[in-house]
Amino acid sequence: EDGTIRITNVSYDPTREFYEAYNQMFEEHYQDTYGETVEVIQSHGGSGAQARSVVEGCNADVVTLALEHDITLIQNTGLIDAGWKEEFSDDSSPYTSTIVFLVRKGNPKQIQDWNDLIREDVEVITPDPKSSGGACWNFLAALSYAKTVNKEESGQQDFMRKLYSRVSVMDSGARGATTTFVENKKGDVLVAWENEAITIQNSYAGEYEIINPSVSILAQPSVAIVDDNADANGTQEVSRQYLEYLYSDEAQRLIGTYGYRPADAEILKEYADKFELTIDLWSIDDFGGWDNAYETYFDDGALFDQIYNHS
Amino acid sequence: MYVEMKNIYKKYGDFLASDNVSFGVEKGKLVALLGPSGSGKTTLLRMIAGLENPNEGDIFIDGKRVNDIPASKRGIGFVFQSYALFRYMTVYENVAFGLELQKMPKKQIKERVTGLLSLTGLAGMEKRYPNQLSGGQRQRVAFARALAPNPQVLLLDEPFAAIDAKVRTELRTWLKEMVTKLGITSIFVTHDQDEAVEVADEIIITNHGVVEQMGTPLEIYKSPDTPFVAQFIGRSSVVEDYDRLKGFERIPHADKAVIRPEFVKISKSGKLDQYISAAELGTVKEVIFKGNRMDVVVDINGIEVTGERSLEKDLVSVGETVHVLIYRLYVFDEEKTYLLENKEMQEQDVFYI
Amino acid sequence: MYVEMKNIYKKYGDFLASDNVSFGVEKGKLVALLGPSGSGKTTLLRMIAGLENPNEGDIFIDGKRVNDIPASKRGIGFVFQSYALFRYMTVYENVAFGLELQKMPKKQIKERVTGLLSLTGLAGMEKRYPNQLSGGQRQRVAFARALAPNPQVLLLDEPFAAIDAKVRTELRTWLKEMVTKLGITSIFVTHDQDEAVEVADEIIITNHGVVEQMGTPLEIYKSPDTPFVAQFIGRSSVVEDYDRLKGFERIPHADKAVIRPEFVKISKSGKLDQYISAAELGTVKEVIFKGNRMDVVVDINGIEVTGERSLEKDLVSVGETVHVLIYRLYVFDEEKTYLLENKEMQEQDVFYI
Amino acid sequence: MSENEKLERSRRRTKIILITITVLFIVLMLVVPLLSVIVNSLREGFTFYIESISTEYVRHSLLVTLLATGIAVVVNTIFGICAAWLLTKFSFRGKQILATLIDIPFSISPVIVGLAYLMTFGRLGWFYPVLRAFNQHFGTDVRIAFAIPGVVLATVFVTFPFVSREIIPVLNVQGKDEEEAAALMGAKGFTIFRKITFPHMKWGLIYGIILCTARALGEFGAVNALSKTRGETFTLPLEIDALYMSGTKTSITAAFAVSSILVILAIILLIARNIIEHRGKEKEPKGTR
Amino acid sequence: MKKAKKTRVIPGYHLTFGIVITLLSLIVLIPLASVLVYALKLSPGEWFRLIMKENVRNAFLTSVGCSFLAAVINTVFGLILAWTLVKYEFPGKKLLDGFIELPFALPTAVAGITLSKLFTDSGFYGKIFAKLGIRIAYTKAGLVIALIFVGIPFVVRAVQPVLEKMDGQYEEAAFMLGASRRKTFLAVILPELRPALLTGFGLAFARGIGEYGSVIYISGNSAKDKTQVISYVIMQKLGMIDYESATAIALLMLIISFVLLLFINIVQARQSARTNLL
Ligand SMILES: Nc1ncnc2c1ncn2[C@@H]1O[C@H](COP(=O)(O)OP(=O)(O)OP(=O)(O)O)[C@@H](O)[C@H]1O
Ligand SMILES: Nc1ncnc2c1ncn2[C@@H]1O[C@H](COP(=O)(O)OP(=O)(O)OP(=O)(O)O)[C@@H](O)[C@H]1O
Ligand SMILES: [Mg+2]
Ligand SMILES: [Mg+2]
Ligand SMILES: O=S(=O)([O-])[O-]
Repeated sequence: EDGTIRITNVSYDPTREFYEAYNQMFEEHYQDTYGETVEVIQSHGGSGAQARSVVEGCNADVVTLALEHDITLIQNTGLIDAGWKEEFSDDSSPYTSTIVFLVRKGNPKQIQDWNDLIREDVEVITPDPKSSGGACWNFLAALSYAKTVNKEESGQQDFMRKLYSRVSVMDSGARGATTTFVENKKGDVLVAWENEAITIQNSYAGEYEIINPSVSILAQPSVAIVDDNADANGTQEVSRQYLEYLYSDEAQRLIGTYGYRPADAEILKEYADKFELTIDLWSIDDFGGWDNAYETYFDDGALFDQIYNHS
Repeated sequence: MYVEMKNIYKKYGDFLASDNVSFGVEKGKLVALLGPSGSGKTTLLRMIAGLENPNEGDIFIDGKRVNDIPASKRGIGFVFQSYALFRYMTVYENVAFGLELQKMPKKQIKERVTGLLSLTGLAGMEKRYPNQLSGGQRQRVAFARALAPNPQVLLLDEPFAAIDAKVRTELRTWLKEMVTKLGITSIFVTHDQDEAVEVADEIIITNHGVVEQMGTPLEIYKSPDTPFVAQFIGRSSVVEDYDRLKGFERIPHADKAVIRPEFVKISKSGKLDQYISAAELGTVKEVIFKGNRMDVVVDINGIEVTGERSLEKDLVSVGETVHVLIYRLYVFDEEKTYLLENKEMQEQDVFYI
Repeated sequence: MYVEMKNIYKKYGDFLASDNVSFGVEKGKLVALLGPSGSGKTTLLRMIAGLENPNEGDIFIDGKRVNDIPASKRGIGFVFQSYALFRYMTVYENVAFGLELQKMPKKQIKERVTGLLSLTGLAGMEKRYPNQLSGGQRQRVAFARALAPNPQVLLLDEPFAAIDAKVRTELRTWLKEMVTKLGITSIFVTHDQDEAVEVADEIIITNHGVVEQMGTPLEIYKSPDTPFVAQFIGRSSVVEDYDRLKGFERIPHADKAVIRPEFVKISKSGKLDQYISAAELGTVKEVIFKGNRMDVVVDINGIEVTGERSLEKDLVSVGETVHVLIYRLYVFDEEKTYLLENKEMQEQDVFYI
Repeated sequence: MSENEKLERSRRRTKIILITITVLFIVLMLVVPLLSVIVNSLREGFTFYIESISTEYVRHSLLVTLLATGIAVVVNTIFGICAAWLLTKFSFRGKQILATLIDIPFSISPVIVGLAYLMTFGRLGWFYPVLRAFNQHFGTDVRIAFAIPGVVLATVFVTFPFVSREIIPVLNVQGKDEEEAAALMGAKGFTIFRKITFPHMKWGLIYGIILCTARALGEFGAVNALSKTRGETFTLPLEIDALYMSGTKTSITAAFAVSSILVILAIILLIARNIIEHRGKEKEPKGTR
Repeated sequence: MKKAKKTRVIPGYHLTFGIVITLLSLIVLIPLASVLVYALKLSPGEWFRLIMKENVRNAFLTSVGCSFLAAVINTVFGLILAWTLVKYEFPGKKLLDGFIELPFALPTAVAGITLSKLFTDSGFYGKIFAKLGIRIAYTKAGLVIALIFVGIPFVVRAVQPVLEKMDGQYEEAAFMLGASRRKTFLAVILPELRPALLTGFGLAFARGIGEYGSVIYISGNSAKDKTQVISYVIMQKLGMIDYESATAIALLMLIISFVLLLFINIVQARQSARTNLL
């Protein structure tokens, strides 16, 4: 009515601070470029739950979720046109992250790598992959390590079983796990997203340390336009601009500032002091893509259930 | 007939609470509905008021069939057993309520309410709330409230049940006077026969949803139509082999007799100067002081009979032999009652000074 | 004295509910506590039971001071006004409750309960719950329950208040028989004088926390000690200028007289054959049918007097002139009552057939 | 020592034990969590406290909360009064079942409430096509799920029986004599309600409204499923959740600060409830009717 | 003879009936029916399979078990609280009484967060328990505590009015028959309170089974430790857009709620039929 264009970005929990900043940047950019006012309305939550809310009618113009799989789910209901992954660069993944460890100041339990996590005296905090999309990355990161050090499948499973038997609290989401570790002071090590770990480290200055494992996974959050909604709202173009602009240099730097790894390799290098670039990062393709990974590991009765319930 | 019920049936589920009830009440009469608990008295009253609908049958008020007229339009005043005074209104507001609904001008309302309150002896209590009144006063407010809109018919459901014995007696007299003075057709429910007998012009006796008898108190007292009425009304002892008593013969199929204390005269042996031949000899079994009289229980050849004796007379004592004269008794079979007079007594009644 | 209260004071806050009360009850007697509402009857009963403690004074049972013995150890049976039957227990369980507490063997309990239930006419109702009983039956269960542990004293608080008029009369007789049969010392509360007079061996009359009089019903009836008792007991009309009546002279300071219906004889004009000189002429103002008698209200020179007339006598009608003979009346000043006999009557009492 | 004294002593002992248990339970289980919210909210100082409760988000979500609460109170009051009238003044077949149905929201998981609304009004719900047709036909953009109406509906659902639950027992005890008496005199429905019934249920109604308000202010689970956009459809509890989930040290304190608004509102309401109840009981005409 | 037509004396039957049914349908019944309809698309066999999955079954056992335990504890404490608040006078009573509804008013999430903070090993209470070697947060014990928190008002508020109205004569009657106070309580008072206790218990139990916000923070949601509650599992399923499982579980929960409420209602009706005439 007032000439303001409103778009809704449905995202997942650990991107709150980033998108708060990015939206402002974008709104200014759009104003400057086209002289029109855009207001971005933001929504956060567990990645899966956020995907579901879009399926159920949440009027999202764009989604920026933790997993490609979550976007595929929306695509399956017809809201997003096929081929979204190719719509933007880098598989529509403007930023990436990985899984690292957060330990208390001075690293009292001397945790250096994944194999320290299966020690009897270590309490691990990591969220439940069955309810949190983000936590699936944690699982896959550990599995990457297991596959690296263990060629035998039984050995890999054994490692995973031991690891998850060390988990003392398994929260429903990444944020819950963080709170448990940070606020409630539970556990010795938090298996966390790199950006999350960086945020905590900055926010609780001097209280926590980040430990980079030797092997981890390349977490590729994906973005897409929810075509049906955007069409209906007449915001297809703004939405495109919104996601496109994520790849701009300013935005990529902003991404770096907020602890995500910029997709732009050059800009990523500017943040070499922040991100350990030598970690051996596996990718989802090493696990046969999301759908395959999901079925093999996270479905009811699949690997996770087997190792966890009997660990 | 001013209020009339014709062949009324009322069912609650499977239970027949009124079973072909018909009766009529004349204009200006005060009628009691008397019967044991659960006999359907309240049900009848509520149907007249329109608070309940009969399953079958017609109700007439002033010659007009009112079955389809809603309760509020029947022009009936109703005094509820528990008074149902409006708790959050003062006495004045309670009485004025019906008048306000009629959109009567304030001034007129005030006049009428004040008049009614002084009529009912409640002057000066206008501002009180019901809970600041005694039971008797509440009853009168309920009465004034029911009267305020000038109803043609007044219905009262056990108006005295919740009141002290002492106050009750006063209120009864008061009610009777009031209703007579106003000439309003009234029906009240009671299960207390003293109350019915004392207050009502006519009594309707109900039992198991049926009207057993209707008549003046005296009629009902003196000639009960049905065995139920004979036993229900008055203080009665039931005697089986009444034909063993002097002067009474057995009536076929009538196996039981009712003897009321006032049918019995007990005299100290030798003091009875008439009807000696009609009198029995009995032994005093018990003498019970009843405040204003003595009840004397006498055993006559194994038949126990109770009579009354004035306090002014000589005391009889337990074990003493006395003369017992039974004037009459009721006998009844399944359906009917018969009044039997003592045959041994002469035609002429006993002579009293 | 089996139960004795000596100089009992009981305060509720500032309110003196018992004011120097002393009385004694002999073993085996059935005593009524009679008085208006709020006169402290319940309070006295509850103190005897131990449910309340007096502020001052001693309570003795069987010669032993029981003030410091808790209620449950006093060996007293208590029948509550609303019975307080245990709703969630059957009749059997209710009655057995006290016995089980005494750890009586099951078999004995069964015997005793069965015995009590058949004594109270409740055989066959063992399995029912209280709400499946009629009011009278409930009363009897309460009674059986109180009797079960073989108490030496039985206290009953308005045992009949909640019961139908008809049933009440039966139950009174029943209670009296039962208590007499068992020889148990009993005290019951009532505010109904008929009840007290009919049932009790002795009556204690309370008013404003004070015992006004104690005595047999006859004593209390015939010689009320205090003005309160004179007015409270019997059906009494109060007359102010009693000295205008033939045969009665004014007593200094005694401004009021009480005339009871049984003090009054009403005869059709000319039918009175004795004491003509002692009788007044009056006009019948009202004739009220009372079931077993007529109440006749007569106006004697502006003084209204009520008398009774048997149904067997000729009817008198309103407006008729009748002879009224007043045998006696009570007069009273602030503190005392005096019985005045009609002086015009001869020494010898009226002669009745 | 006499037996009476012994008895009195043991009675006093029981009393002390029970009072101790009660005080401990209420303090430890209810008061301490409450205080802990307050203490946590002040962890970063008072200035921070004021700052965190005066953000645009908080202000907006407070408005949404108040709107949802207001509507819930109005709807549930109307419903509560009607239900109480229906259930206490009339007898009809199926009354017991109706009474049971009214209580259902008490015992249903908020998660299921959210699910139920989504399956009705959400894109997958059967009502969605109807809504879409409506919108197309009238050119409107009416939304229920993920919009304010959904938030309001969910709030109404979870507080649904609160008012009726409070007034039904009151009216049950009162019976229907007074209404019958008034109806018999020709009073119309609204007059009867206003003059006769309302004074009886006034205190119960106020009490019910207060409880309903308290519960509506705090509803999280059901609304959470239907409200996804911060600053738009968020209620205070969702805003608290959002702050808590922001995961910085200060945002958690901010979450507690915002919670403290609700806590303070709740305390005010509960105190009001007590005062009102107390007054109500005092003013209530005592004695038998 | 004319047939009677049904008229009601007190006005407003049709109006209130209409409003009640409309609102009830719109707000409660139709949405719940949607779940029902969706769930009924599943064949009984499929439904059974879904609700018998190990994690679902475990969550059910946890929810029902912990709620039951919490409801039992609440019943005991609720009785004590109600008793004290009704029968005794002591300073601060009114204030404490006001706190009973706090769990209604506090957002469940806030309650959950606060409780979990208090009961972790480093929390205000958790520290004390940790010294004793007892873990509360992230165990079933924590879950039960959260459920006690949300359930206590149901019991207290159900019992309080009954106690207030209860005729002291029952106690006195038992006392006169020689009963000790304990015996009086057990044999006479408790049966009187039973319906109210049952209502309170039932509501607390039902509420507990469905509780979400206040338990998920303190329970730890571990499938291994079986601290996942059933609402958590529904959310899990929903998070994976597994509507079949979610509605299958929801249906079961709806049935449980219904059965519980119905059970309470029937017992109440039976009790009152047996007793209300006195
Ligand atoms: N609403 C009702 N539903 C079912 N049965 C009813 C209803 N109202 C009355 N009854 C039954 O109908 C019968 C007659 O009831 P009614 O109230 O008319 O008796 P009553 O003569 O007034 O008795 P009471 O002297 O005890 O007041 C009783 O058996 C009663 O149980
Ligand atoms: N617990 C109490 N606290 C204060 N006053 C009381 C208490 N119990 C009784 N009273 C007062 O003491 C007086 C006597 O009461 P009590 O119950 O003994 O009277 P009563 O003779 O049994 O009356 P009723 O016939 O109405 O039962 C009354 O005025 C009453 O108000
Ligand atoms: Mg009746
Ligand atoms: Mg009393
Ligand atoms: O955003 S999460 O899916 O990791 O909760």
